[in-house]
Amino acid sequence: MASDPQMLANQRIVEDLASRLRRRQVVGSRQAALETLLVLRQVVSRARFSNVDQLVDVIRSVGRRLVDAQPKGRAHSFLYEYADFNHGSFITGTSEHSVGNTVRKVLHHIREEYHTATEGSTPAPAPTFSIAKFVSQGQPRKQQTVQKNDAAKVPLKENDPDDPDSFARTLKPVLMEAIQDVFDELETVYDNISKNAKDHIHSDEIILTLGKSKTVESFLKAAAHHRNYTVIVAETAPSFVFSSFHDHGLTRHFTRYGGREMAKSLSSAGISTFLVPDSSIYALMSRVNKVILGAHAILANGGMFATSGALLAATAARAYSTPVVVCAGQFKLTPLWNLYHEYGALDFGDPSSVLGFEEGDLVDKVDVVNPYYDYVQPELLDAFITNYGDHPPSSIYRLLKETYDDEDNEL
Amino acid sequence: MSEPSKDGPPTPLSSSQPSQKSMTKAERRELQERQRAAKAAQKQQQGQGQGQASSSASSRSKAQGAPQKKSESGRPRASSSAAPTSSRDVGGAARDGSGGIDSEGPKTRGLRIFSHFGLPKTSGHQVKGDIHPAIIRLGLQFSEFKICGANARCIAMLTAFKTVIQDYTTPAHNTLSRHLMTYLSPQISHLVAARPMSVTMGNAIRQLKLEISGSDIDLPEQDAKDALCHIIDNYIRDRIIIADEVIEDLAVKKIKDGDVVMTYARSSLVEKILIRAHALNKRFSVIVLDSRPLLEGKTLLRTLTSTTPPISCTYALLPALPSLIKEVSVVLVGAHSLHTNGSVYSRAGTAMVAMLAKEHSVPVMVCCETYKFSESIMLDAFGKNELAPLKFSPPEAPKPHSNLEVLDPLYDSTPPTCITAVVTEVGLIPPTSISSIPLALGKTSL
Amino acid sequence: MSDFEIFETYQRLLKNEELSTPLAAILALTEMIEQSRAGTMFELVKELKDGAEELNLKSPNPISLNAGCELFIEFITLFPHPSANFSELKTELIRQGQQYVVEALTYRKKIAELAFDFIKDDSVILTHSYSRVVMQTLLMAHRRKRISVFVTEARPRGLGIKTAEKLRAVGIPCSVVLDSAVAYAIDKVDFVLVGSEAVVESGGLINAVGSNQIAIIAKAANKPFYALAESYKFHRLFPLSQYDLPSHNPKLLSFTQPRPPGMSLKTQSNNASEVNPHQINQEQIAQNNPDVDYTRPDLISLVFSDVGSLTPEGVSQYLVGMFAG
Amino acid sequence: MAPKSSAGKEKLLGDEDEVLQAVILADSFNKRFRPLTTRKPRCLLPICNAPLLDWTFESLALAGVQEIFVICRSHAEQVKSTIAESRWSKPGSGIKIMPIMTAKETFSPGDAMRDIYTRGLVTGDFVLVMGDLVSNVKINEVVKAHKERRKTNKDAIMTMVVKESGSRHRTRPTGNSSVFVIDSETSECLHYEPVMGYPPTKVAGIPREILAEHPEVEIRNDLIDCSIDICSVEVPSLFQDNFDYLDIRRDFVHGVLTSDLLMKNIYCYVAKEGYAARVQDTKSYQSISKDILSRWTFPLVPDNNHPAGDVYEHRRGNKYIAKDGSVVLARTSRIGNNCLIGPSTQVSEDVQITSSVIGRNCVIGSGSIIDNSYIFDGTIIGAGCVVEHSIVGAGVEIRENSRVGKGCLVGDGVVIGPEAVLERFEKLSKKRETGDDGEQEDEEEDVDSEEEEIEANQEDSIKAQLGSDCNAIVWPREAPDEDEDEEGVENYKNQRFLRLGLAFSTPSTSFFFCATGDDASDLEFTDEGSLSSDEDSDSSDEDSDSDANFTTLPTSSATSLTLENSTIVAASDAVAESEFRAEVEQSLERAFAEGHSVDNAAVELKTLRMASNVPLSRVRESVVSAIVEKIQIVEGGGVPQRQEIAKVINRWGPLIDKIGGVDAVETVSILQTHCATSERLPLFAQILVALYQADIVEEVDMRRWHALPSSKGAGEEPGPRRDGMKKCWDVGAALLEQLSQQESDSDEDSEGDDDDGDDDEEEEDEEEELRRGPRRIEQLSIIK
Repeated sequence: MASDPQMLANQRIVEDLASRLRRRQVVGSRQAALETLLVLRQVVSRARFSNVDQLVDVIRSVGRRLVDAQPKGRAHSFLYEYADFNHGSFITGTSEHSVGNTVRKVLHHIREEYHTATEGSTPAPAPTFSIAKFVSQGQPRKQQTVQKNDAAKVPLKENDPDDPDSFARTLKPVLMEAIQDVFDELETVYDNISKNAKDHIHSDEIILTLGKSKTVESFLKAAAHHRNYTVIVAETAPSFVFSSFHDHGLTRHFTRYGGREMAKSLSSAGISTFLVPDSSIYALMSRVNKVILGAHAILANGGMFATSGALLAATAARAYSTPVVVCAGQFKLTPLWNLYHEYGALDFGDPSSVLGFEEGDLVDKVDVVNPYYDYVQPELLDAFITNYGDHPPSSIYRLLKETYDDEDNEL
Repeated sequence: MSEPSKDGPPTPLSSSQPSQKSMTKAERRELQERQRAAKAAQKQQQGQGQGQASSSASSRSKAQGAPQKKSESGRPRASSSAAPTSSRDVGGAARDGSGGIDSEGPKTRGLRIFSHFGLPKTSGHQVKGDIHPAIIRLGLQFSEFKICGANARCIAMLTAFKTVIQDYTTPAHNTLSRHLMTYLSPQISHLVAARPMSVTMGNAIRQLKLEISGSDIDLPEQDAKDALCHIIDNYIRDRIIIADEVIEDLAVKKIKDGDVVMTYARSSLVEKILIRAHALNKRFSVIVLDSRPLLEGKTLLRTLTSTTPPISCTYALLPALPSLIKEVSVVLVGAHSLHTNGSVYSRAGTAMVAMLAKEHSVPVMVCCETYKFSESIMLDAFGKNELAPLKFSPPEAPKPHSNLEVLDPLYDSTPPTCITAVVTEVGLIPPTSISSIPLALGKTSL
Repeated sequence: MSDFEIFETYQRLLKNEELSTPLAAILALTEMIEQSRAGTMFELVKELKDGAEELNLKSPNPISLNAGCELFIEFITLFPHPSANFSELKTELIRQGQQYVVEALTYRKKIAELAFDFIKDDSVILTHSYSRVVMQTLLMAHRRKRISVFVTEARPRGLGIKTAEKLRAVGIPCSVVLDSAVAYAIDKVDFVLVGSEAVVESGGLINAVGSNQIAIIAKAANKPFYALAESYKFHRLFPLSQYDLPSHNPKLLSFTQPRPPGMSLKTQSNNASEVNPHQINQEQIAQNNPDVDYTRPDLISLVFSDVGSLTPEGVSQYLVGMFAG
Repeated sequence: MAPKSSAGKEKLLGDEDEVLQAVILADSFNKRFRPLTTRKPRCLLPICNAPLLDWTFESLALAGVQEIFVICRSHAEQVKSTIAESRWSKPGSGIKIMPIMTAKETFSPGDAMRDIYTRGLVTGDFVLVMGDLVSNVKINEVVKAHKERRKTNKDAIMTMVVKESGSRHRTRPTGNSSVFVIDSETSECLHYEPVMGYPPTKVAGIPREILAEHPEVEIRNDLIDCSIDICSVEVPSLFQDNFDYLDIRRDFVHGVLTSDLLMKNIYCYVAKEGYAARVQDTKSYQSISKDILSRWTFPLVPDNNHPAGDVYEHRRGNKYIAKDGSVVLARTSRIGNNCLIGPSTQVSEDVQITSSVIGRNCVIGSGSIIDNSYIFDGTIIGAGCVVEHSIVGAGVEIRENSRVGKGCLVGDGVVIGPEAVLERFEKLSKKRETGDDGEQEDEEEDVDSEEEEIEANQEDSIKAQLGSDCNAIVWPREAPDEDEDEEGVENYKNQRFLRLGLAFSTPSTSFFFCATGDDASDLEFTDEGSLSSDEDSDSSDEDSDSDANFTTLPTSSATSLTLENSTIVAASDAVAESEFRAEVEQSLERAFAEGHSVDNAAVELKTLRMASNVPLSRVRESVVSAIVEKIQIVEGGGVPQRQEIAKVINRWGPLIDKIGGVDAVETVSILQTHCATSERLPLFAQILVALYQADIVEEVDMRRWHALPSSKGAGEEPGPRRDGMKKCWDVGAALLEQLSQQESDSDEDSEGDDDDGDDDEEEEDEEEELRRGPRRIEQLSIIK
């Protein structure tokens, strides 16, 4: 297999992305998603398969490799035998969840395309019916699930021995389209999120936001076209902000206080902006009408990972019962739970942005903690504004079911 | 509360002004100034060609023109502080300026909300009336944040007053008990101009007034002065020094082996408590949380780690709090002042620490001498707050311009619900019952 | 069919440690089908319903058992039956039933696998009463992680002690907590893990009495509260309150009238046996108290089931899918 | 690789137009890690459970390097094979790694560089790092900067990456740090001064010209030298040209900066972001492990991007536990903060592990205590053992109830105990079975011979301590003799500062600036001396406390102008100087004895001067004095004496001018000062005459000399010395009298005039140490 130059090529590009993920050279969930998609596209275009399962396996293996690149993405290996029953339970301080999500999404699309393609061509085999299935039919989108499972069981017409590639040939163009769709979604995500910003922000409102989230940024700017309002930006130390993605993060300039970047860009867009230190969030909250946050990943229970500081803001907001709104593209939907319900991310950065390396004597005596993300429980959130409509935290679960296939939750 | 800065060089000029009225006056001044600045900005509207910089610049000159006119004095400054100060004024003016830019609605309103924070203090502000050199020095130390923290400021002030009193001579046809206060008031207002008065100072001053007015007319002047100084000494000793010791004893009892103590920023009192606990070889570790603008935590960190053996410390910025709170066994924080409704006015950020601690049912102990009690109700820290001077905002932070304003509030108020106990020299008490302590109300004479 | 005694069958089946009540019920029903002489689907379903009813009446705590019956009967009614001869259909149904039970026996393992990830090394777990699936989960966790367990005594039946003994046997550090001491212990606990009698449509949980208060305490201390439930315990039921449970009857928590001392001890009230009217003994209390209570969904962090780890919303979605769908 | 794929790669990688090359010197060229490195090259020692080399690779990969040459010498085969097996040689690693086996007789980085040159490995600017680098600095940005600079200035041959750290940073090599003098604007490195723990470097000398030429300089003692150098192609060739360059810093950099011939400049890049440090000794091994565990190297941390590819779970308090679930932690075991536990390691009951690293497949017996120690793979530690501040090699077995004291190094495969007791700083290695001699690589012969000799002199007394079934040999506490004469960093005493187990801020690097060279300074000197002597008793704990009393060299960021001045005033390195004197004398001795030609002697002196950076005047001093001393004092003086003098002067006089730069005036004053104190005082006149006759000294010079105030002994405190000076001066006066009588008055005047003219420029050089200070300060204050 590996001898095949195509495979080798695939392996290489996958490895390349993997190592760049591991080195944190791919920056921002969207960026990661895009790159993953690029890789998948090439993989699919090169892959040789004679039935859908082979293809799925190829893609899964790629996905697994990429997710593995971020070690925290995986839990103990011996669980995987149950993957298909396992509706996702691992979390993760993985640097980028969007990688896994993208793969899942693509898999989902591929299956759909496959089914539409095979509609009629292969008579849907008689549905075997058992109580177990009956139970699991409780899930939405059962029809596909059923068919697919069977498809998996009965040997497919396509893989006929004399011309194994025929299947691939017929299916590939469709698949490419499918991937392209995902691509387009990512391309347009910001616009779609901000398209009805004006319905969420009203004149004279005071909005509090944290750090630098591209999504929130575009959202607020969009709102500014129709509304006159004020934004308070908390600096959110020491959050990283990668203001340039050039040569794939190799040169990454980060400022230690994301909020500053945000404030600059918002004010330059003509929004009256106040930059405040994190410490003053509580003091100012009593005057804030709405807290708008970006998400790093939206979790299956409707909670989310967001830049550290989000939890403080959200809790403070609750103290003044100020609504908390989250702007995030659906590629951030992650069919995973926050294990341990523990402190937000298990992802900790380097201390240098908290306590300078040059503070020589302190460095040796003091432990420095610098988490990237907070875990924000669903109870603290009021709404998610996504590129496909607005959702309450409670319906995220269903959303996930619709977006991904259950057996992909564990790649 | 905050007398806006009408600045010039610290060259003694003579136009005294009672502190009592300063409040209202301050506001009137600001109002005028805002209108002036707004006009300036509108002028900019016409000649919009050249960008923000010039606009804010000129509006700055206007804004500062105002105070100058009021206080006829040149502009040379203590060069050290000049740079930050002036640029800060830009902010101040620009804030109003942008108010002008679109006079209709939100921005002006958004701005007006914060306007009462008052223009930030500029250092080396103008001296009105004959101010005692000791006070002038103190004023500088205050405005430069050389002396910072409720206790430190109060003690510094009282000691300064001692010298003032000693150097004071009652004019003819006047009695010390009557005149001394009128002599002190400009001194006080000078300090207030340097930096808004802390509750502690207020209380101390009230006591002092009481004593002065109460001082015996027949007493020979020198004796009377000595008496006052003695009283001041006692005040410092009883209400602060001793009080602190008592509080240390009480608080240390609550730190047990294996505890993880979390504190925020730096309170002199908390620092002492931790050191003491360490001296009693309690095996505990400390988590120091910190945040801009002042980043006082690092100072604390140094003190704690310079002990032998160093106290094991963890250092993190405020946003990391959720990751740490789980393992904390007690939160110790200091306070700036304590209010009738039990809310604690303290370094900005304290409220959130307390809030999250409550979430995770971690006890929160506020260490605070009774003389920090203020007989007012504080609902949120928004109404009454103070801004850190711009010199504390790091170089890489964006410079304020018409749309962007940088606010560094110094305080916030923690609602009583988030506070488990207040450790005072009269014992551990729930925050709400502070008002029932006679000592706090200053019922007892010094 | 009168010769077939479903309840006995049920009892017999329950002898098997592994078999939980819903499964036992399902098996019982399958046997019933074998016995049944019903000629049409309609009759069959009718018989089964009766059988279920009988079980329901005879067994002390029918809730989970109902869940089983409900599932099976619903399944049968929904079962697509081409008008082939009926006996074939019956055998098919029987096969289905038995097959499912066999399959269902693996569910605990799956659930344990799921829950395993949520148990971090060195964690302290509070569990309530005795539950097979909880046991299995803990045992599995113990193999890889250092866990310690608090078990509530779970009056009146005191099953907590059984749990404690079993855990000690395999060397899991474990201590029994009075039901009344949960609030005291909760701060030491990392999360709560309970089994279930049934999971209802609201996403709420029905479990041995005490679960509710534990959940409330956990919420107050904001510790996660996890419930483990095999999917056959999903029960189409929407209790509005504790007293809306089928298990509730007016006798529970009734106030015994204080009688003037002089009056004769002979009354047919439930404390007949007692010598001194004012003395109260355990079983008397037990009788006067419920066996199960209902835990509101908003108190539950997650429900682990063989179909995945679900939010309470998720559970109700399944139920709706099954019965309303 | 398939062309298509490479295309795809291009797209993804977004490569820079040219490939970025790196050269790794994978050999330590020293023995600091013996005996751990007897059977394994240092670069393969694990740190945080991954071979150093892998960390280095990853660091480079992080910086976008695409082609790496690994220069390996000792155990080259091992290195080669490991690289071959590593994931780096798999497709998709995106990096090309080529091991280069260099000759066995490559004994220094310098040689390695020459080798690079001869092989012509590098094509363009390349990154030069050591095989023990751990870094997350974005080197590619440094390279950019370097290239930019090259565009304008062809002579910018090298950029050194240095990392700002406190002067007391744990990661700062105590015994082997350096002072950088950097131009604030251009960040050109103007001067480099190595700093040693022993003999303790007390003063840093900065050539005055630097301050003259550069308005603003930073003199920094707070920089960690990451030894990441961006070199341009010339660099290797430079090594080729100067055969005597051994160390890259002490010789090459120093050489390039000081040499007046090759006009090259070297720049510094003070890394603000990122982390970089070298595991160059056991001490930095410890501190870097700590830095890794406390995530300074992020994203290069065990739980995210572990070079060996293991997956670790990161827990609060920076505890890293292998994640594959193979680790067995007994319930009662206590893992402290900053610990790393490798896969399938077992930790039994009641074990306490604090800030240590445990390798793979280790077993820690119940009740043992592991503190600040680093235990490699597959080691078994019995019950009730105590291991502190030590490094324990792979496959070691420490039987129960043994105790390993601070700073011990236990080589691979050693077995000690039970009840073994290791003193502090003990070094053990495994007895060699006769069997493995065969597969010993030949290049290790020296090693083996050394081992043998060590084995030979094992006292049984020690062996007794090591427990019954011990297979170890104990290395001598005092370094073998040959190390003694290793001057510089490698000397044994200095090594002690580079050892694990020392409290990290030893006062050895304490500096002070003598205020304008008065006696106070000497006081300080002795003071320092006493200190360093008390260090000789390895009392690490005391050290840490005692350092309070010493001022460390301030960083120029904090340095006020006056301080900088005082630095220059301090510009005389007592130690180096005395050493140098001694050497000059020796070499001259030889020259005299073996009757070298003057030229040869001169060459020898030149090189000496190059080696230890001393001003020309020093050399002259020593030469003159040496020659003077050479002259035998003939009883009764008179003719025979004069002949004697003439003989010596004629034979050796020319040497004075051959040592580089003729400066007769100085010669005379030196002669004077020398005679003033030596018993050859009476000979002064005659020697002077002899010099005059040998045309080494012209009359003019003598006049100039005579005109000097200092010659009169001005500024000398009264005493024999002063009297001597005076005498000489009088003699000189007399001499001049005679000469002048033979001269016409007119031209004398004229000369007199231009003398005065010249005086001003030359005075600088002629000034004595003591008078320098104030004068320079003036000068500097003018500049500022």
